[in-house]
Amino acid sequence: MSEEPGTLERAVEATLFAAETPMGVEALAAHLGGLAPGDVREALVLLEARYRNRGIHLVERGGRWHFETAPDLAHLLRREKEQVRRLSRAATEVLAIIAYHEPVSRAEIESIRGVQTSAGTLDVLMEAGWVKPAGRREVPGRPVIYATTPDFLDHFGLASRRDLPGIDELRAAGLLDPVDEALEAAMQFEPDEDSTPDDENLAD
Amino acid sequence: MSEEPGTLERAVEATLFAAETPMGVEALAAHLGGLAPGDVREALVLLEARYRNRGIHLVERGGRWHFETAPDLAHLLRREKEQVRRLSRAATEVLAIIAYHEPVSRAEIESIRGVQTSAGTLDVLMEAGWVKPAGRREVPGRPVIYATTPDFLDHFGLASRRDLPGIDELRAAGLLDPVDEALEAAMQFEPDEDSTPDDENLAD
Amino acid sequence: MNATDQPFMFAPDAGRQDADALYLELDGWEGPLDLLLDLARRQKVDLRQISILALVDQYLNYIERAGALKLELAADYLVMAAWLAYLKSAMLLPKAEQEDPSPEELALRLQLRLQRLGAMREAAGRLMGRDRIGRDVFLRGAPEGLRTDRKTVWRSDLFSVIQAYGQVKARTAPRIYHVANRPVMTLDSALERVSSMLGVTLEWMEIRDFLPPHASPALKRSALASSFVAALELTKRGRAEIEQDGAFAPLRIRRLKDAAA
Repeated sequence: MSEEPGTLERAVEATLFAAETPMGVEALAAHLGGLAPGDVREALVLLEARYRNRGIHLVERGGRWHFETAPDLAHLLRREKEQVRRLSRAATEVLAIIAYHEPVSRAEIESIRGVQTSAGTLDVLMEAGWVKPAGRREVPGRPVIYATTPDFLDHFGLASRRDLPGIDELRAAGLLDPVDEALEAAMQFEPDEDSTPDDENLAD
Repeated sequence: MSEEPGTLERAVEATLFAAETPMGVEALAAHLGGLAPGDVREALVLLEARYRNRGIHLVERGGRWHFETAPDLAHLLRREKEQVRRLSRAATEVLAIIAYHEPVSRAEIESIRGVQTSAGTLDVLMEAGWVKPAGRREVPGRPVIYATTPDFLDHFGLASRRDLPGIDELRAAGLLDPVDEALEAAMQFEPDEDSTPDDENLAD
Repeated sequence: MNATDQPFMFAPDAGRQDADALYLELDGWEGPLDLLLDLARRQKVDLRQISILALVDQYLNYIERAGALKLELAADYLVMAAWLAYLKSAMLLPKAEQEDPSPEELALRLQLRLQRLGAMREAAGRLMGRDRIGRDVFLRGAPEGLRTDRKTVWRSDLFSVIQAYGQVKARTAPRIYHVANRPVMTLDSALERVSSMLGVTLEWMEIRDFLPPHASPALKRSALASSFVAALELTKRGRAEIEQDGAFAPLRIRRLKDAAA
């Protein structure tokens, strides 16, 4: 600040800094011992210019003045810390079932998986933005049905759901072979899952 | 502000302006996305100079930085309601003794003041956030010892405890040494003499 | 007046002209040491140069005149008064009769304590006089505040999804169980075989001798197990006996003499 600020300018600056609410010209003039509003206005204009390139701006809203963070730095006020986590086995399975069968209700997902699905699993998929509720099935109880989102296609690099390999392709790739128990153990099944296969099979 | 401020300078400025509590260099660097502390320190030095003549100052207190109004404008800004708690004489003396002698036990405070310290006095200082227990002295009875806090430095505008008014002179004059040590020095103590003269009468 | 060379001589009546001002209740002091410090300050000299003897007199004089003291509050002050009276008399005695610690030492100790208390009282004053937040300097009235939101970003990949689906399908697919047709020697045929072979001789026979000589290893294992069970069964029926010298030693069987084949 090469140029020395005037006394009034400094006083206005400090007063607005310490103020708990924005202040109008009259209020400032009164607070500073009954100054002429014109002088205060002049100081405000000077200050406004001084702060124009700074990280803080002096702004007027509805005749009242206050300091605020420069708009281009607003992101500094609310920082997001991202924590990347890999989707759990259970969540991946539920996601896969929704992707292949959508729209499906929770009961249908459970029936396909053969195990109960904890409430948190669907929440995680919705938090990730890959799954969304898609209305209700018009059957008794009107259960919520779920479907994948455009973000799901994005994240997994799919143009459409039709790009998902079909059952025959899965079989050809050996992905339908019974899972070796040792392998299954190595993949670390979630502890709350007990593999109790169910004969009912909606996928077929 | 003729000279254009740099990006980092603006970011540090906006962050400290928006912060509700003072921030250290490390905290600033982390908030700004893992910058080098050295760069942040450089920006702080620049900013401190920029604001030196303004109505607002950037100050360092105990390694943490914050903006505050310029001290010479105090008369303009004092509110009708006193925001600062008036401390009793006992409390101010106890605070000074803790600040200049820290860490110090209650018995040591009492031996300097020559009176018992009422329970409320230390409470008031701890409630104000200026004093905190700082462990125990490893002597018989293991008394709690007290020290000042970063908020104490903040409140009294001290960059560090070295800035306590007159602390160097007091130390040089031996006035921060215990009476026994000073007495020993003054009397050119003979080693065979009883080194614990009875001073209980005075300590009452 | 400079009392440096004669620390214990009577000082002029420093306190007396202010005696009326001093004539207050003791609430105004933070204990006897505080009152002493106040009196010492009235000598208007450096604390290192005060006359202890004068100070003692001022203190005793003050206590004497402060007649209407609250007794419980006064106790500390009276104890101090008694001690100071003792100190004064010791200081006035000839050196030779002085005890240990010497009155000089006691006086010096008192002086040192007053200096320290004085230093802290002054420091407290200077501390309180600094530019204090909320009184002289002010923080921003309405800071926006900084917030850090923690957000979890989930990661997965297409292969994991497809693989998971494959595993769900594989896990829940209807299963057909095939039981392989393995070569076995049933217990019945073993019984028949062992009892007919035992009928041939009364000698001990090793159990391995009962096994079909050209059988496959799998059938041999089954035959061994079945033959063993058959031998046990025959023994139970009293038609044969079994002996073995030790664990894993050859197992031998023979027909009992009186048993009918």
